[in-house]
Amino acid sequence: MSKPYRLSAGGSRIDRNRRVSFSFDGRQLTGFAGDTLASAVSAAGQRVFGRSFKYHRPRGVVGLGAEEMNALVGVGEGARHEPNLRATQVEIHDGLTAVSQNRWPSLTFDIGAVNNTFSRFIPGGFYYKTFMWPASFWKHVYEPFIRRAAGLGKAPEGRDPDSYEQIHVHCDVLVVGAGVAGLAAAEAAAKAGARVIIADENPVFGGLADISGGAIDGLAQADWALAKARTLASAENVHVLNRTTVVGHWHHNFLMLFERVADHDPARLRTGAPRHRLWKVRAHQVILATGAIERPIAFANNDRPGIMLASAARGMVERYGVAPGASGVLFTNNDDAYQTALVLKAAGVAVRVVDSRARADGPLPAKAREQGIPVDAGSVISAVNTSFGGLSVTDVRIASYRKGQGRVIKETRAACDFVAMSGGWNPALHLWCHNGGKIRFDDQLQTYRPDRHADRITAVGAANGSFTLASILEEASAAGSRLAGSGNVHPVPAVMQAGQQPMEPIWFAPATGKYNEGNKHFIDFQNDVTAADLELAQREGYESVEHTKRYTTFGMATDQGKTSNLNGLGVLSEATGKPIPEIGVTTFRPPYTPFSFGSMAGVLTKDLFLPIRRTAIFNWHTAQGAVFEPVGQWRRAYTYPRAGEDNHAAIAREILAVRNKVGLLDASTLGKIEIRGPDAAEFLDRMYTNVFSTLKVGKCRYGLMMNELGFLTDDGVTVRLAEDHFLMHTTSGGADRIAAWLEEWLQTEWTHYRVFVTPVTEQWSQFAIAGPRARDVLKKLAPSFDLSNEALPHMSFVEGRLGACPVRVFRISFSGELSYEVATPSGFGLGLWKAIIEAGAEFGLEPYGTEALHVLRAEKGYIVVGDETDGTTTPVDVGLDGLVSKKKADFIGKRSLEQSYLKGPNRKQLVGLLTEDPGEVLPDGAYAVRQVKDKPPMEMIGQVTSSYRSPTLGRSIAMALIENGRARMGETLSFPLPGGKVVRATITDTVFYDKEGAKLNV
Amino acid sequence: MSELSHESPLAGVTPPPGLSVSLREITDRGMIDLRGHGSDQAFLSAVKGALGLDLPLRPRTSAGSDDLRVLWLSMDQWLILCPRTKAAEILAALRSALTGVHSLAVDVSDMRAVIRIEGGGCREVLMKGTSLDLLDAEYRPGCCRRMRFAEIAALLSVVEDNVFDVYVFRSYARYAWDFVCATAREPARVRLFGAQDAPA
Amino acid sequence: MKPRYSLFSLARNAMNYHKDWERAWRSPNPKPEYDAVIIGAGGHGLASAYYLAKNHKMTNIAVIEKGWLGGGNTGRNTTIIRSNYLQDPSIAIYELARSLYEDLSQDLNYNVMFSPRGVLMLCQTQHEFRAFQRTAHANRLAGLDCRMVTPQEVKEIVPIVNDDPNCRYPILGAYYQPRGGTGRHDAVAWGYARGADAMGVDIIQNCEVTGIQRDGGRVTGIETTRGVIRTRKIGVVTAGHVSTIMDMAGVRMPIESQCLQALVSEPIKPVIDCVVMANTVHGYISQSDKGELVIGGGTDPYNNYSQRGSFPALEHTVTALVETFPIISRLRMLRLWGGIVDMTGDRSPIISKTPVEGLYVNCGWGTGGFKAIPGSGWVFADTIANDRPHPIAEPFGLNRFQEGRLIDESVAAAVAH
Amino acid sequence: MLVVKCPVCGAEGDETDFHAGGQAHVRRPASHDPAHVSDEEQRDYLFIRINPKGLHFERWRCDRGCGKWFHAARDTVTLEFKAFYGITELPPADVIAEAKGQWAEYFAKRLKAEKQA
Ligand SMILES: Cc1cc2nc3c(=O)[nH]c(=O)nc-3n(C[C@H](O)[C@H](O)[C@H](O)COP(=O)(O)OP(=O)(O)OC[C@H]3O[C@@H](n4cnc5c(N)ncnc54)[C@H](O)[C@@H]3O)c2cc1C
Ligand SMILES: NC(=O)c1ccc[n+]([C@@H]2O[C@H](COP(=O)([O-])OP(=O)(O)OC[C@H]3O[C@@H](n4cnc5c(N)ncnc54)[C@H](O)[C@@H]3O)[C@@H](O)[C@H]2O)c1
Ligand SMILES: Cc1cc2nc3c(=O)[nH]c(=O)nc-3n(C[C@H](O)[C@H](O)[C@H](O)COP(=O)(O)O)c2cc1C
Ligand SMILES: [Zn+2]
Repeated sequence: MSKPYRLSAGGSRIDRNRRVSFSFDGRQLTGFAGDTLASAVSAAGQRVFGRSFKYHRPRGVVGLGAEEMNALVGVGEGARHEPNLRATQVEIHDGLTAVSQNRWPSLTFDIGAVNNTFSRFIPGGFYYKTFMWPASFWKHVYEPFIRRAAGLGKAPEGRDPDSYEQIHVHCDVLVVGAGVAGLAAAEAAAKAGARVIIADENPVFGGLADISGGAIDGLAQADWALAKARTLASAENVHVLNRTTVVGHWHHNFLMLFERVADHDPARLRTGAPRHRLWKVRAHQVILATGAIERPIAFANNDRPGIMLASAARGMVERYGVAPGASGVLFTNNDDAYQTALVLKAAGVAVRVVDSRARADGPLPAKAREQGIPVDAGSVISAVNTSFGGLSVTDVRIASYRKGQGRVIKETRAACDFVAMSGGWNPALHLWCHNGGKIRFDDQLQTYRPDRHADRITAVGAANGSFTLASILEEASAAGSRLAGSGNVHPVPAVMQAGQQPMEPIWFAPATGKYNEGNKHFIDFQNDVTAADLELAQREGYESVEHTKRYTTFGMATDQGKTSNLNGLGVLSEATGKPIPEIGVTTFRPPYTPFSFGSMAGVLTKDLFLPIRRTAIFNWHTAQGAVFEPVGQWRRAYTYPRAGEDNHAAIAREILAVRNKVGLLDASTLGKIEIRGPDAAEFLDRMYTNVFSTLKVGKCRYGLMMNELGFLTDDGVTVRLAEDHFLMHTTSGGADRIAAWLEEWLQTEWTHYRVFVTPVTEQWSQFAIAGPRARDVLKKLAPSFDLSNEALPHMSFVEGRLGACPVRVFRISFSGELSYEVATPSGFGLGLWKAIIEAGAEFGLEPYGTEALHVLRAEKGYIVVGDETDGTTTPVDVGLDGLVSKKKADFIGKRSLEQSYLKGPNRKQLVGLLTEDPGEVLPDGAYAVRQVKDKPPMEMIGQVTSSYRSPTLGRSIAMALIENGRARMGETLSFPLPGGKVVRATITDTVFYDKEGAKLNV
Repeated sequence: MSELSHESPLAGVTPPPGLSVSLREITDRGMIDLRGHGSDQAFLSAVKGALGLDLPLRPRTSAGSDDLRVLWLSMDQWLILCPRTKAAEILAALRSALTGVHSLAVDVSDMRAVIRIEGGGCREVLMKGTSLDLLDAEYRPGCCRRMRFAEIAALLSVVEDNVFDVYVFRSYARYAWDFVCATAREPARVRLFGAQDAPA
Repeated sequence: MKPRYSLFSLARNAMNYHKDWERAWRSPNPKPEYDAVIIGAGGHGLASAYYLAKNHKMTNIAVIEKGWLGGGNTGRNTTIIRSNYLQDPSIAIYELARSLYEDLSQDLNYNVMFSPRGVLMLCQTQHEFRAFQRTAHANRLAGLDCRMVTPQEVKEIVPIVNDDPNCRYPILGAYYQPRGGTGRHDAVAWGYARGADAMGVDIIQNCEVTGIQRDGGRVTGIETTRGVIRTRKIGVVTAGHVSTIMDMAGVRMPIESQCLQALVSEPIKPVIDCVVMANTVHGYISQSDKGELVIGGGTDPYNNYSQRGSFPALEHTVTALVETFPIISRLRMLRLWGGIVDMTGDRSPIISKTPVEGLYVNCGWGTGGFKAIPGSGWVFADTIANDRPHPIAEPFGLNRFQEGRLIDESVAAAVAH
Repeated sequence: MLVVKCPVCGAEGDETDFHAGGQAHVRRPASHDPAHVSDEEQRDYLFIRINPKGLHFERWRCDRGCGKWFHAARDTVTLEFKAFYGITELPPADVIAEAKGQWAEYFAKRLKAEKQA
């Protein structure tokens, strides 16, 4: 059934001396270096590349490049598999493995093809009308079936072994597309001195130059293009990028370029080159020279394998030396496509032309006739016949046609094994429209062209609807010079090209049979949307083109309607009697063609995915086998289990060490901010809820911060270093936020305050030495200052040295024990840390982690912002009314505390909880209910905010926010847990340990 | 405590083989964060008295010599670079000169890591992490500016034509280092503009 | 009454090459006066009209739409449906909506493809884990069918998830609502439109409201690009454009309009059979019945009416998802788009009477209102018909901003999609 | 992807190097008259925002440059910036002249107040 189609000569892209072996669906094949998968497989005589989305019809290659919608394949194996690639863009290399998609069990025999038989019952939008009974069947029967049938290719298996990256570049002029228009524009811009980037999605520059005839400056178009590509590549101010698709255009001339660095070259990939690179380009000016895309013609069964675009047929022959078949019919409505007939003829392939125009007598048709090519003007293809299963074309019917004619009158049969079609050309407007460019309908070209754009972007060449070489080169050169800021227009090269007669649109070719019923005129091939589907959507009231699109899925396939959009509008126009511009267009959205998620992640995966912040002690923690906990971007030691110990045991041990001996905590992550200026104290009075202007030099004070809504956002200890100088501590998570917050108020509201703020968090390593023996440990380190309770009482501060190490010591406590926080410049951090460990050994010092810290503070009833508070909690709610100044006229959040709901009745208030069973630990977040019922719903009156097993007290403790909690001391609450268990707990004070604070002042 | 060991943020970290640029940590740099108003003559002359040089007032510039360089950070903020051993002395001099002048000077020598990147192509390597146009003439030696680098904040200083220092907060040092190592791999080398092979 | 859709009607029409299908909705000209007018034919507006007609027998009403019905955020969202919110008022409205979704196809005789495939909200930090635990307790006591699941169960439900315990944000567990899921967004709008139209509601497309007429403190009509329409009840349901409409009535709103984007991959065979939300890293993902991965993230941080967003927010999302589902690295983005979402000060919706008599507003659904459509329409219709807030709507009144009675869901570390 | 330009230090760059800070010219009532702020005033301050389709005035911070806050005038439909100006300043007169609706009212009131003062 298949025969080889490689021609004995020709093929500008291939190197016949370099054979390449690859496989397709397990079949070993050889092609030549330079072949695409499409050309190499076609050369081997294979027509069918895949099955369509809905009807599972066999499909072959239609296009030449990015517009391909049928021949989608999966390439590579296992974790390197990539689905849905266009065979027309896959460059073959030795060892490449490709598979067809959406077929089972095989390409030629596919069970899903029954859908085609039933296609009459499943028109556009059918699923909205059925699959509703019984209701549960949707989830369990219908939907799984639909999902399995849909979906095209398969996902890879496993983690991607390849790498990706990104780069930012700025340029004066970005030229998109390196056809003759792009090359001419880039050259003119470069000559004018601009920094130019020119990118093209293809491996080779030149666009369609090589298959478009004509000459420039006495050279064949392709040779001219090659010469220009060389000049540009060697220029100092130009960067050329091939295999690079400009995928999107965003505000302010930001564009994204998707470079396939090594897909085509496994050897390069093996060296470690990134597979893809995403270029983020900020261009002062953009020149769109993206060319045009040929459109198919809607005739019955126009989707059969072997039916392709005229440009694709001639590209096959000229670029790859592959004949699309043994004999073909060219169906056109324009002169340009006659070049395909001429090329085929020259390659020895029999061809005849069917032209829907009443007359075809321009120079190209004339030449065709001269060459003996039969031309049927005023005709259309009215039927396509195939071999069994629709796998290949056997013949077509040709019917006479007059413009607007709805049904077939006279037919003849023509044997052929392929069809080339051309319904005219559509400028590639995608990038023009991504960012709001306006377009207008051109009656002569019967297509949309660029109109106005708010950004600095200009379309030239075929992208601008200019199809003659003279006009392309003229506007491209002019744009290049002008946009590079040069007054001199670069000389426009001289051209030679055959003239062309105007095309005539044909949106729907009448077919054999009554009213064309049952015939499929495909508009969107990949999604199996036919002209009848579009008409049905209209009849059912889905009139807006956007409704039609969504109801039928027309234009929503992986080609995003590159070949179908305009044909669809043509059909809609004929169905409604409205001119095309009144139909409207759907929105063009990025990307131009799909690009990899891997490239969007770039190198930011694995260890580089979101930074991890490390304290100076990080490696020590790791070496000790610490379990880590993420706190913001920090990794903090959670606990240090010893051999044979689980986390619980380790945490209990650490807590008891602090309570009975001494512990050491890496608290370096705490935010630290220096604040200085004559108005510093007053400024702090505004930022904190409590008063700081009364703080004595050398003393520390705990402060609360609210946001303007009156909710707690941060807390910490601030020390007054001098009359006009403070050092503020914030929570670890709040450090950057609070520093920015202070700056913001200074810069935007209280601009008259003379205050400077400098965050110094990372300058300091800071450790808490806590426990009854803390002073002993410090003493051993030879402090340069007096450590006695009198000289350095609770909530005071001293600066000096521990041995040789410069330190700041804060006598503050978050554990309720005698405690010093010692800060030293981070470079000394590890040294000091080790010294403390060493000095502490004889006192039983143990490092403790964040979980022990949390239990210790809970035993003391200290809140953690973010645990006891949740963004809707006020200082009053957590019982810290005492820290909300009544005297200060204004501070942040003060006014909101007056809002009725915030001071209303029934606020949830922070209380302690003791479970009836001391061994029972309430789950975090458990809710108390007003009344326990057999089943939900039950009315909730508050929730547990922190809950721990306290090794100190030998029982569980918890804190909770409970409706009117403070008025309910002694009341017992019920917490219904999953599985029906109800835990009962009694409301108490929040301080469970050392209520008098005796341990602090020793 | 016996002796005073000081450890830099990237102590023990070495660049992997096969990089297209050379990479090292600079560890002996003292840094002082200075705040004051660029419009305050008293401030400016006090600083000049203490440092012996004029603060750079133009955005994104620096002043001074190898030994003592001041980087502009904002209209009211500078970063003074000096040998680490001199930082305390300079800070003391500054503070005493600035007595009575609204200002804030803090020793931040241990707050940041400094990564030096040098060699042809180092601009391209950096441009994989920042959206700044490092090919612009502004980025000549002496220029400095804050930037977003990969996912973090950084300070960039152009030392010589192909020599850049990247300052990042200490806790991010490893991340920044690893990021540069990932983007500076030889097989990923990019050379922007200039002669290339023609896309044949 | 319209002919019903069924397998039988499909077969019968197939015989005739589908030439005889009825229109799903009419394309009427506006009448000079209606008993009530809904502005905005998104899901919420259409559902409101449907329930006004169905539950309150108000059929002389119109829905006015400046473009094509369903073309706003209803036509561009990632279709996540769930009700496992933290705060009581939120649970009430979202669960009402979710339960209505269960039978919506049958009620509307239009397959909206409600697919309760389960919603999995990953816990990737201890903090998030604790927050979801709290939500789980609250939801259980409110009667929702939700539960915490272990990392092993996560792996069973979504085999492609990155279960490396040493990855940057290892999965510590997840909060799971098995009867959450997705729906076919367009079909929800179309089904309500068809249902409302069948009861006589006029849906007037391509008709932009340009003014609101008042007589003293009450509304008397609207001005549109197709003329003046008299009415004494107006429901404003215009999402991202609510500020502009309410300005016309002199009511200032606690709303900012921002761009939220979403994207789809190329279609592939099924790989993920539930909705996964990874809030720590700001990404969520599901797979549509057609096979595309549907992906969304956070909003751009500034006001925007252009339906086109910037790239960083999306890129951040995709990076996070590549890390969470490594196999997607080699899949490709097919299309991205933006919608203009209406963000309130506390990120919860507004369903409210207003200081102007006869003027009602339903907005502020922001990044998460698709799931609420049936419930919101239900209670808003009731509010309009009876001129007093439906009990479920009551907490969502405008007065809450004055009283400080915010409904802040962000406290549960959950985002509101 | 907006290009933002800081009027303080002149740095120009990607929106990711800046921080968007919401509507400009929001007056904090408590700073002026802490004792007499009505519930409505407080609500307006905290929640009510001018949300125009068209010319808008907003706050930005030069996050990765000089760290300063500043003002910008931007069209929310075209996303074009019309002006950048200081954090304590009013927009240039020609931009004020383009303001519509609530913004026009706001500037009219403010200019009048400034004239009287
Ligand atoms: C990208 C994205 C993802 C989302 N993901 C989810 C999700 O997963 N789950 C979820 O629950 N929600 C999600 N949402 C939110 C959800 O889409 C919205 O909350 C919901 O669709 C809002 O519906 P609506 O009917 O209020 O508004 P819309 O659907 O926007 O309808 C408002 C209508 O008002 C019309 N209108 C505006 N001005 C006028 C005028 N002057 N005259 C007449 N008509 C006018 C508009 O044209 C529009 O049709 C997402 C949103 C977006 C943008
Ligand atoms: N007379 C006609 O009807 C007619 C019709 C079609 C083509 N032509 C011929 O077509 C050519 C038109 O020249 P041209 O330069 O305007 O167009 P072109 O089609 O030759 O070149 C455009 C190039 O841009 C590339 N491209 C498109 N979108 C891109 C993107 N987003 N990113 C990267 N690359 C992208 C294309 O792959 C192509 O290589 C001439 O050679 C002309 O003779 C003539
Ligand atoms: C859940 C969902 C799935 C989608 N799937 C596809 C798709 O498969 N192909 C496609 O082209 N667009 C798809 N879209 C995007 C739409 O084409 C469109 O971009 C979106 O509805 C916004 O409209 P607009 O781009 O016209 O502004 C999908 C949208 C949604 C909400
Ligand atoms: Zn600046």
